[in-house]
Order: sequence, then structure tokens, then C-alpha cells
Amino acid sequence: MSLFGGRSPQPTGSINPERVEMALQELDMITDVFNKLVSSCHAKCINTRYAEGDLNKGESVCIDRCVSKFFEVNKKVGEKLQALGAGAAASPGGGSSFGSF
Amino acid sequence: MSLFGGRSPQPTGSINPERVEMALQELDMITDVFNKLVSSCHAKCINTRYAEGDLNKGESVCIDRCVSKFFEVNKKVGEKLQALGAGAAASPGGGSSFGSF
Amino acid sequence: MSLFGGRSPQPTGSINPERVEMALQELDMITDVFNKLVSSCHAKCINTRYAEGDLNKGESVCIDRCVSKFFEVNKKVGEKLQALGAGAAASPGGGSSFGSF
Amino acid sequence: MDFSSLNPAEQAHMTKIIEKKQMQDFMRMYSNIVERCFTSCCNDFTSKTLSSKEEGCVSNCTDKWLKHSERVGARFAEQNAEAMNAASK
Amino acid sequence: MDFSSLNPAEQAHMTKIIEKKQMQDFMRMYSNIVERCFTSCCNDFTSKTLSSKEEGCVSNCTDKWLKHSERVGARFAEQNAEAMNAASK
Amino acid sequence: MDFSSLNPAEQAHMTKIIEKKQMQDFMRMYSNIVERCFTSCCNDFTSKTLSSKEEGCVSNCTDKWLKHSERVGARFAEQNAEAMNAASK
Repeated sequence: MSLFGGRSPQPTGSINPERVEMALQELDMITDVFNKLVSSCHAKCINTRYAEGDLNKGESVCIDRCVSKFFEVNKKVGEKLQALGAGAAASPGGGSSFGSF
Repeated sequence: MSLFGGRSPQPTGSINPERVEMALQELDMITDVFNKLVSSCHAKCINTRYAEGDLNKGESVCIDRCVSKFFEVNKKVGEKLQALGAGAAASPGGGSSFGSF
Repeated sequence: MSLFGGRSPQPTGSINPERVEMALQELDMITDVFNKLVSSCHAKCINTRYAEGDLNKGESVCIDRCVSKFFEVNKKVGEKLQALGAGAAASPGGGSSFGSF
Repeated sequence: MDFSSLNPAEQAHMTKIIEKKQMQDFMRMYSNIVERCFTSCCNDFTSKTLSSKEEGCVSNCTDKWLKHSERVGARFAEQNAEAMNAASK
Repeated sequence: MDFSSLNPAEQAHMTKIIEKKQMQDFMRMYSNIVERCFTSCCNDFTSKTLSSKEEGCVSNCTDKWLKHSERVGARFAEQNAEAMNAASK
Repeated sequence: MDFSSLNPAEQAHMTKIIEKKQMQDFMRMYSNIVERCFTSCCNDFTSKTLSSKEEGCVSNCTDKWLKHSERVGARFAEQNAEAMNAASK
């Protein structure tokens, strides 16, 4: 996840609290989604008997597919919310939109 | 939930940070309770096979009763906490009291 | 939990926001751990039929052992994280370290 | 809830803060729906793409969650109004 | 935990913040008890009012939760004191 | 995620805030692992100390949780990069 791009569309300057706060909200949202992703895929893929400390082959493959499906669900739910107009106030700046981070 | 009443007991004036913070704490508390209400009644009433997107009759009736019972539980717990004196520091201004919002 | 020790290594003085923030982060962490301890031991020890309001003998003994084991797990996980170097940035001032509060 | 004890300046300030919170609440609702519908609908990890059955489930789950929240919200408001009335008597 | 590395001004500041947090913690405990006791005690939605059995359950559940938290808190403080002693040796 | 719309001063400010958040995220991960591994591994309360079996379980559970988070993080970053590419086309 590359947090900072190479472009700087604004000249070096003073801090705009509004823009920083929006970026922070976006960061909080991504952290929230990531934490939910980690715990959801743990519930789906990891055997909780903990007989060994390594991920076995089955668990590893399951994790990869789990993340992929979770992203699809994220996209689908985002599209639906947008279609329902619930997304009116949403999609803060910075190229962020439903279904992607 | 009517957030702002029609009366304005104080004249227009400067912002008292203490009072605003108390109002915000109350708002956070209500949001917290509402979120717990939504997820509790979802667990009690909604069939998670998701064969259709509409609430069926049984689910709708269940939700109404669920909210009603949740409020009763909220009231009962509030009364008990107050009776136990645990509520000493509680009940911030604004007409708020245990068992109501 | 004695929050304030008797010593005051710094003379009375102005507030250093950095140090206060670190102390607050530590407080938040302890609150978080305590809440998790309460709910974990409730799940392990308390019969949720709620036939009576008092803790019975079995529940009381279970709680004591549960807290003890939870602390051991906390210590073990802390040692492991530290060994893995994940703890590089951790252990803020104030005598706090992994496995103790 | 009743914020009428705040003066107009304070109410205006609250309104601004509430608007910000609504955005956060919306994002939290979004991620909650994703988490719950994923958990309820996706149980087959032999493939990395959603089956049409899973897609349908996610779609229904999202709809149902929104309708559920809306209905709970309506009842919440009613109960709340009742409780405030009872309290002011 | 040991805040003795803070100077008196900082300790006074912390105390004020901690008081505010205690109110929040209390409200969170309140809503947690409501959620848990509702979940454990209410399973019949053929009626919109609590049965006397449900009422009794909620009452016991609240009592038990408070006594449980208290006992955990006492053990937590002991274990904590022990860990601090061990660390300072 | 793309913070390139922020100017350098804002980016520097964000970096500082992100560093603080990382500490908090780490502490949250720590307490989450403790909670989950305790819940999965400790089921016998006839003793107040961990059995060697429980110790081994906690150790494996911690390892596995870290490896799991790491793998999810790697896939998350890939999917995210893909989604950003698709969006910018």
C-alpha cells in the first residue's frame, strides 16, 4: 500500500486541517476494513486447535482466496450502497471510491 | 429523535466547551446503544440464509418487539445501576436519565 | 492499580504534551486489556442461565484462576512479540513492559 | 435526547460535528455490512471468485441489513419520543 | 502502571482526563450489560413486553455482571501489583 | 489509498500522526492476540497456571496469528494496487 504518491499537485504550503482530517478519516476506514478482513479470514481459514505455528498449505491457499472474495464483497456492497443513493455524502477526495481503497 | 428542541434557554452566545463535550458524550452513548440494538435484534430476528432481500412479515414483527424489549431491558438495567449507587456520577444534563435517551 | 507513585522525579512544571499523550496511550491500552479480560473470563466462568444474581463458589474460583491464566498468556505473548523484534517500537516509558502493566 | 439546553452557537457547533460523525458512521456501517455479509454468504474457499449463489446472497444480505437498520431506527425514534414524553410529565 | 514519571502539573492534567474517561467507561459498561443481558435473557419475541421470567433473568444478569467485574478488577489489581514488584526487583 | 493530493507540509504532518497510530495499532494487535489465544487455548480452570499443553498452544497461536496477518496484509496490498490501477484507467 503506497501511502504517498510522487505527484504533489499543491505547492509546499501550510496545513489545511480539513484535508488532513479527511485523509485521517480515510486511513481510519482502511484500518477498520483491514482489521475486519484479518479476523474474517482467520475465522474462515485457520484451524484453532493450534497444533503447529506455521500456516499449512490449505490455510495459505484459503487465505489468498478469502482476501480475494472479501474484496469482491466489498466492491459489491459499495456498488449497492451507491446505487441506493446512500452514498450521496460519501466518496471523499483523493481518488477514493466505493469498492477500492 | 429530535436533536434540537425549539427552546433556547440561553441567549445566543459563546461556546462553552464543557457543555458541548457533554452533549457529544451523550451523542456517542446513543450511537453506541443504537448500534448494539441493531446488531442484537439482527441476531434475534433475521434469518441469515438471505434467500430474499426484503424483510418478511415474521422478521418485521420480530424487530418491532425486539426494539421494545431492548428498551425495557435498558430501563431495567439503568434503574438497577442507579439503585446500586453506581449511577452517582451519571445522568449528564439535558434531561437525560437512565432508561431514556 | 496505583496510578500515581510517590516519587516526582521532575520538579513541578509545565505540561509536556508528548509525555501526557504517552501516559494516555498506556491508560487506553490497560483499559482495553482489562475489558478483554472481563469478557474473556465471563465467557469461561459464568453460567448464562442467570438463575441467581450472586457468583456461586465454582464461578468465583474459576474467575480467580482465569485472571491468573490470562496474565500468563499476556506475558507469554508479550515475550514472543518482543523476541520476534515486533516489539522494537514498543515499551513506552514509565516502567511499562510486555507482560506487565 | 434533547440538546435544547445548548445555546444557538453551541447548537451550530454540534451540527457541524454531527455532520462529520455521520460520514464516519456511514463508513462504519459500510464495513460492518461487508464483514457480516461476507461471513454469512461466503463459505466455499475452493475458488477465489464469488459464485453466483454467493453474489445473490451478498446482494440480499445488504438489502436486508439496510431495511433492518431502517426499521430499527424508526422504532427507536418512537420509543425514544415516548420515553421523553413520559419523563417530562 | 506507574505514572510517577510525570511531574505534578502533568499528573493533575491526567487526573482530569481520567475523570472524563471514567464517565465514558461507565456508560460503555452500562450499554454492554444491556446488550449482554438482553442477548442472554430474551429469546421469545411473541410478545413485546418482558415476561416476569425475563425480568428476573435481566436482574440476575446485571447483578452477576457487576460482581464478576468487581472480582476480576480485584484480581487484576493484585496480579498487577505482583508484576510490578517482580519487575522492580 | 493515495495521499498524493496532500501538499508536502500536510504529508509530513500525516506521517507523524501515522507513526503514533502504528504504536496504537501494535498495542491493539497485542491485546487481540492475547484475547484470542487465551480463548482458544485455555479451557481448563482446575488450575491457575498454564499447563505445558496450553503454553504450546498459546505459542503456536501467536505465531500463526502473526503469519496470518502478514499474509493477509500482502494480499491486501496486491488487491489494493490492482483496484487503484483499474480505477486510474
